[in-house]
Amino acid sequence: MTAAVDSVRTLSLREIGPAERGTRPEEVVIALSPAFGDPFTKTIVDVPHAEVIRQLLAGIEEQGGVARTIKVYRTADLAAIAHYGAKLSGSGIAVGILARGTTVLHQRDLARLSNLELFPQAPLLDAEVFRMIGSNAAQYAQGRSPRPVPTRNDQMARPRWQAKAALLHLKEFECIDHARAAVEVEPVITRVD
Amino acid sequence: MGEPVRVVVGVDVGNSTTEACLAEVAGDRADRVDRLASSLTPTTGVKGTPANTAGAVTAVRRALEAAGRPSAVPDTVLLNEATPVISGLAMETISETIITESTMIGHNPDTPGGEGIGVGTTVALAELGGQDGPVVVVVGAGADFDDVAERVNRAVADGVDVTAAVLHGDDAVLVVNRLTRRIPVVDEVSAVDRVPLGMLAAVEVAAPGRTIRTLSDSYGLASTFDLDSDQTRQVSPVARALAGNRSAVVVRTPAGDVTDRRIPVGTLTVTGSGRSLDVGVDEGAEAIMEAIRRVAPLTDVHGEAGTHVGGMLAAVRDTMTDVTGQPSSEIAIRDVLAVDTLVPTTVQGGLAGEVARENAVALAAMVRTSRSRMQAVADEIAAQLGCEVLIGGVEGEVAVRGALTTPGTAVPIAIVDMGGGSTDAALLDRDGRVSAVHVAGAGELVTKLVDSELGLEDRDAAESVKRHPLAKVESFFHVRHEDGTVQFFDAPLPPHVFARVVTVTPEGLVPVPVRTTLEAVRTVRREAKRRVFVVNTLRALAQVAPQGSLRLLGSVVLLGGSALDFEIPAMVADALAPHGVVCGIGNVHGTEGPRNAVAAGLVDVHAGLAEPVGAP
Amino acid sequence: MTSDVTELTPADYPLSINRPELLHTPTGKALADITMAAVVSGEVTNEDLRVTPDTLVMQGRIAESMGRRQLGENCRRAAEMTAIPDEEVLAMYNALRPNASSAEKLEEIAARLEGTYSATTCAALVREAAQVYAARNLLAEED
Amino acid sequence: MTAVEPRSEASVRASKRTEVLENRPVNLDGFVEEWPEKGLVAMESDFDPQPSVRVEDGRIVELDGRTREQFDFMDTFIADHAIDVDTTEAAMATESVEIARMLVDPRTPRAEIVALGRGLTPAKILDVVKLMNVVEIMMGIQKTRSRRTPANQAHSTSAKDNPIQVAADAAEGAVRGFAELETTLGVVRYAPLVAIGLQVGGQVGRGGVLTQCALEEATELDLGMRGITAYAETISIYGTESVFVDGDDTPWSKAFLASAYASRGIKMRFTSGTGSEVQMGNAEGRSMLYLEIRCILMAKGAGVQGLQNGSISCIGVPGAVPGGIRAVAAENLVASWMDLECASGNDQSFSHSAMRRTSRLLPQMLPGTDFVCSGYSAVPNKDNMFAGSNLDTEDYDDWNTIQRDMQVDGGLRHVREDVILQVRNKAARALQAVFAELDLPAITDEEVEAATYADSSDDYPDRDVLADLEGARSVMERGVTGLDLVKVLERTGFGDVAENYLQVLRQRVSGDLLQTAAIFTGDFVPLAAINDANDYAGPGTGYRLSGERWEELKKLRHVTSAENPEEEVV
Repeated sequence: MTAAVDSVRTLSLREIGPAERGTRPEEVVIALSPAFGDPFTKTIVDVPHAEVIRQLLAGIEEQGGVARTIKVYRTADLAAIAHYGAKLSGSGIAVGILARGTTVLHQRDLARLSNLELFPQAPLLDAEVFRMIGSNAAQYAQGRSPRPVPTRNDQMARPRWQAKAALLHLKEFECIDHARAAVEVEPVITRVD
Repeated sequence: MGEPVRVVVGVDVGNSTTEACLAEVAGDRADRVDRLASSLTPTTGVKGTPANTAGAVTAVRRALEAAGRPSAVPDTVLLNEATPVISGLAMETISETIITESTMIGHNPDTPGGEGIGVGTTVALAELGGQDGPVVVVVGAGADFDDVAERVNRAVADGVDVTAAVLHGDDAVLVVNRLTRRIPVVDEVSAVDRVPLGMLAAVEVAAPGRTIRTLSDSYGLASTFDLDSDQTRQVSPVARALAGNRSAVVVRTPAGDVTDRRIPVGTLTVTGSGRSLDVGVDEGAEAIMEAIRRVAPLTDVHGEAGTHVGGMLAAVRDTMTDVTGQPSSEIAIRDVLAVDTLVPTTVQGGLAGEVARENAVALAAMVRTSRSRMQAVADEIAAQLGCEVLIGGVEGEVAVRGALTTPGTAVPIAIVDMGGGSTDAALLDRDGRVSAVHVAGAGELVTKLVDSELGLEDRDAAESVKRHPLAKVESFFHVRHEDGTVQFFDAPLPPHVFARVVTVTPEGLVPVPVRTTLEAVRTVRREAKRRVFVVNTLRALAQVAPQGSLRLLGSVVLLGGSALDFEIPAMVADALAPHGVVCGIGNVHGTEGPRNAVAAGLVDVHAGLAEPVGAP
Repeated sequence: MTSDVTELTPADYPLSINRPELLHTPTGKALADITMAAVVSGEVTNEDLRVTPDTLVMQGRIAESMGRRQLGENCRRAAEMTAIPDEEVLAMYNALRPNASSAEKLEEIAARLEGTYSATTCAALVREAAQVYAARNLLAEED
Repeated sequence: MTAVEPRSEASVRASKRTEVLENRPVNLDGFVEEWPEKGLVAMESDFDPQPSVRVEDGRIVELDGRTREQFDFMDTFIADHAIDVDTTEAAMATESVEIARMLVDPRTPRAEIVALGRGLTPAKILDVVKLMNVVEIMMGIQKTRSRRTPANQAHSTSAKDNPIQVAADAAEGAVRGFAELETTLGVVRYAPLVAIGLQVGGQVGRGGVLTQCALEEATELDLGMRGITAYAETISIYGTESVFVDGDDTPWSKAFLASAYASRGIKMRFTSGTGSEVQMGNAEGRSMLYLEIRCILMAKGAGVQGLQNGSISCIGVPGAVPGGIRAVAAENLVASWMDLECASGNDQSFSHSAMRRTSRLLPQMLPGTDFVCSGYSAVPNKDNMFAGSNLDTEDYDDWNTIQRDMQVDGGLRHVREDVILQVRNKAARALQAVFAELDLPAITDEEVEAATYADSSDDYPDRDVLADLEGARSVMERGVTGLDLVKVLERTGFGDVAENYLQVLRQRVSGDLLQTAAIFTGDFVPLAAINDANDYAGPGTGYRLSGERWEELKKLRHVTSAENPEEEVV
């Protein structure tokens, strides 16, 4: 499926094979939720998924890091997705992300419900924040000590976005496929202008 | 057997804490003192003022409660003759770097791209294409890294000689990774729109872990820009300012300049021994301390009116006026400690938020007065507790008596009490004479130095660095302490400390908000303590030592809260060792540690166990 | 427990005003003994500021007289729990969380409630939970 | 796919009027289409079960279409604890429309409809309230709320966890009329100091105010047992088994916890609300209100005296679907009807539109509830650590005016500036004395001055946070109790505050606050749904705003004097 018409880039996820444990000690795993990229194409505030991935990868690359991307089908629980990614990550660091944009930085030794940095308010995440998240993930993976991405807060996000978030959450849950194991994917970003 | 037993409480009102020692004293001969309990509570108000009453009463009550006699009324409360000591702190930046006409960008972005040096004419990205000579591309805000790379690649393919680039965003690595030709790229230049276009510019990026070699050298600049000897002399400040950077941009403009100047921040007039000397604060700590030595003993200090230094000294005087009711003209500043420091400061005229470590001087000043209002405190305590209250000896003198109960000590004995605002020393010599001194500068100054040198701008964080040892969290299950030992944990550490330099506090690990290494933080902390506590200990002891010679001191006992610090006692002991001085932490009556020396000393003096000293 | 006040009615509420003579502290003081003077002198301690099982039973009876059967039962369980130390109450609560305890563990708690604290109503609640947890797969995995 | 289309882009020319409307705050709110299959629906869904009940051998064996073997743990708990087995078959046989009319009809006494309610299943209760429009729901609340006198509850928190701010705002809140004050933290370790600030400040404002600090269960209970707080509220329950388990609890663990609180003499209520299950993605295809009715019956079955409901932190979900705010009013009705104390929401940021905020409030404010807001922000919303409330300090004068316009008692009153300054100052000074006596980091005179005149946390000098946290730790370590605070207050010359505080602690011995909807009057008379039971029976009965209280509520900040129109009434 391609991105919406107002997007300048589209994302397709080319399946490479089963998701396996990585060996490179500095790698970051980006773990995507069942509906990320397909069937959904943008976050709750219309940031295209192509841009989300491109900025995460750019943040990792800018810090000299390397990334692998996996897609998870058996759960739509963000903590579980990210923790699963962290277990597969050579460095133990993973970025977990839901289709609606909610993101978490996880580490394999942490309890599932804990995290390194959590970005629970998807409506406040834009391209710039995703770049910083990628950059921090790479720095954690290299054993450096980045400044946490400044968290934003908006008390009025509740009346505006709470119900849409619930709706997207339900849709994401519908995409869960218990029979399908996680796969490693190559994000292919194409410009359409 | 039939001797009357009296309940006596010694109370020591200190700058920050009030301590009490509760004892039963038997008989007139007073050959038996039974110490029952001690207590510690924050001092209320400025030491030596009636506001101390509340804290003193609390301390007495606490001691009574601790002894299991909450409703007992003591027979006698003994108060120390607390001299008010007020201290003030100021910090003045005395150098600054100014860039005019955007000639230089010398900041250190985390991740510049490429390597080497590129020289060419500055051209905006939108204008790129068709240029003849070598060009340096200037990219403004909002440009996407893919677009930038594509555009540069196209220009290079069309034959434009692109030699380097300067970017607004944090995209250098991303752009370089996408270029067909490898060029040096400097990024995170926040005011990139002020880079002059159409001028000759040079961009240099060093390999990771290295620093630039060409633009940070006067002759390197001369070769790059083809300068004659006069011009080379003019650009030498540019080279100096860029030294130590991993990346830099220099643009040659007709009037561009970088200057490094001293900021006049006022003069101090120090008075003593019948003469006065003026010293400029911008001359640095060494010059100030030298001036003070030359007029010793110091009788007063004034700061130039209308300067920060003048304001600070006036404020200290005003506080003392409020406290004692003495007119400000009668209040003299009795000591000053000046310390050189470096403060990270944003360069004026810079284009990328460049930061230079500028010189600064930190000053601690201290006022004391002979006019104590302890009688008022004594009267109020007597009214509230319904008992007799006596004012005892001067604290330095009594403290020596208390310190002398530390097992293994003997006369002559000196004490050092390092507090928050001042460092106090006293000596008891073989003839039973006591001399005491207060000098300016203690814990608060250390906190301030740590705060500014680490660029924390967070007093709480600085305080934590000062008080606690450091560690680096290396994984969720282990930390490496600053002494190199590794500690493992069974349960994972909290995520907010992961990969961070932390202080090890009784509350757990607390992250230090810096990006430097543990070693750098440790060096700053120890240097700050050395420049204040060690320097002051030596300075104060020299003032009480016979003939000013530390060798004649014999033994030194450290008292007060700072004596409980994890490293200060060792640092002080190391500094005193070359003078043949035995230095150790007080252990009053063998049980109280460095606390309670004055309170216990008051009781002992009162009971006649010790001869009152310094009494008329 | 209390047996002489079976006939409490809504008119007895609030007990602190209408029936203070029925109230006492765990150390046997009357409500009127809790005065500022007694606090200051140290006669009244924290131990005095707790509710007794008798009082809880009385409040439960009043609730039941208003038709609030379940609130009455809660008061009865609470009366039994007054004897259990704070930490143990919290530990028992944690053991009742889903997937936290095996059937054996829950039975152990029920037995302790019954045996050590004579807390039969509480024990019944725990046993009931154990049954439901078994049926709904909410017992801890056996090690 | 539904509802993920971007907002209409201005690609075609729009009218000026459309522009005006586009810019109205209400269009910043989010609205979604219903999706009943997944439970994204307020209260009218074909996927909710049909009412049914069957009793065998004194035991309910079928509930709303499921047999005992098919029960999940909510069904089991409700069948075994909440529903009256003796009356259920008869009650269930009553036509829903008949029950709905009884709820509205003033001639049916409250006792009768409450008794009938004891035998109803969740689906039957839903069936009844589905028949009622919002005015009828308000009629029902007016009759079924348990306490006769309405009251209100406040949030008193600080963005900087500043205990002095919490104390000053608690004192002002108390003097303005709140019966309960609630706080929570940004930095959890600050809890002991902030809870002390809340308690001391609350007792300065007036007598009889109860306080609580929302924390995880163990610490919340600990502070309660020490007498630093007086009640507890944040004990969350959920309407489906899977979400309940995700919250790491079961009906049995929560019932046990309810008894634990009562065993220490501490007032407690549960919390639930429409939308939480669908928000967590596990509504099991049921409507929000059906699931909330299950929560209400679970709470009743546990024997807890009351419930905070009205969607609470999930208000954005029912607020976005059709009929959602009607469903929220209906859940308050059901809680009241089930004879529980109801703290009725209105406690979370709800809308960008002032009109919508007010209309969401009226179904609770006009009929009156046990607590109209289960958290009116007594600090500016930016200081509200519960993430903002539907009403905050800016709305005080509006609230007072609405009370006066409608002649309705919403639990607050206008207070003269000098009185407010005086209680704020006294609260800060009392806390200053407490901190000094307990060797906590000193509160300066400058901070007391700031507290007297402040609006938000920005108006206070910054505290030494590390020193405060160290102090907070020592409060817990030293085992400081409410009684210690009473002694300190007495010793430092705040005898009246000490006396108020001691009265609150003293009530633990009597257990009077454990009864349904119990609060204190200003003279420490417990007022519960026993001695102040709701006796509404139509016009002219029940609570009427009259007499001294009505005179009090006639006062506003600016009212022109009739006697001398050149002056204002003071």
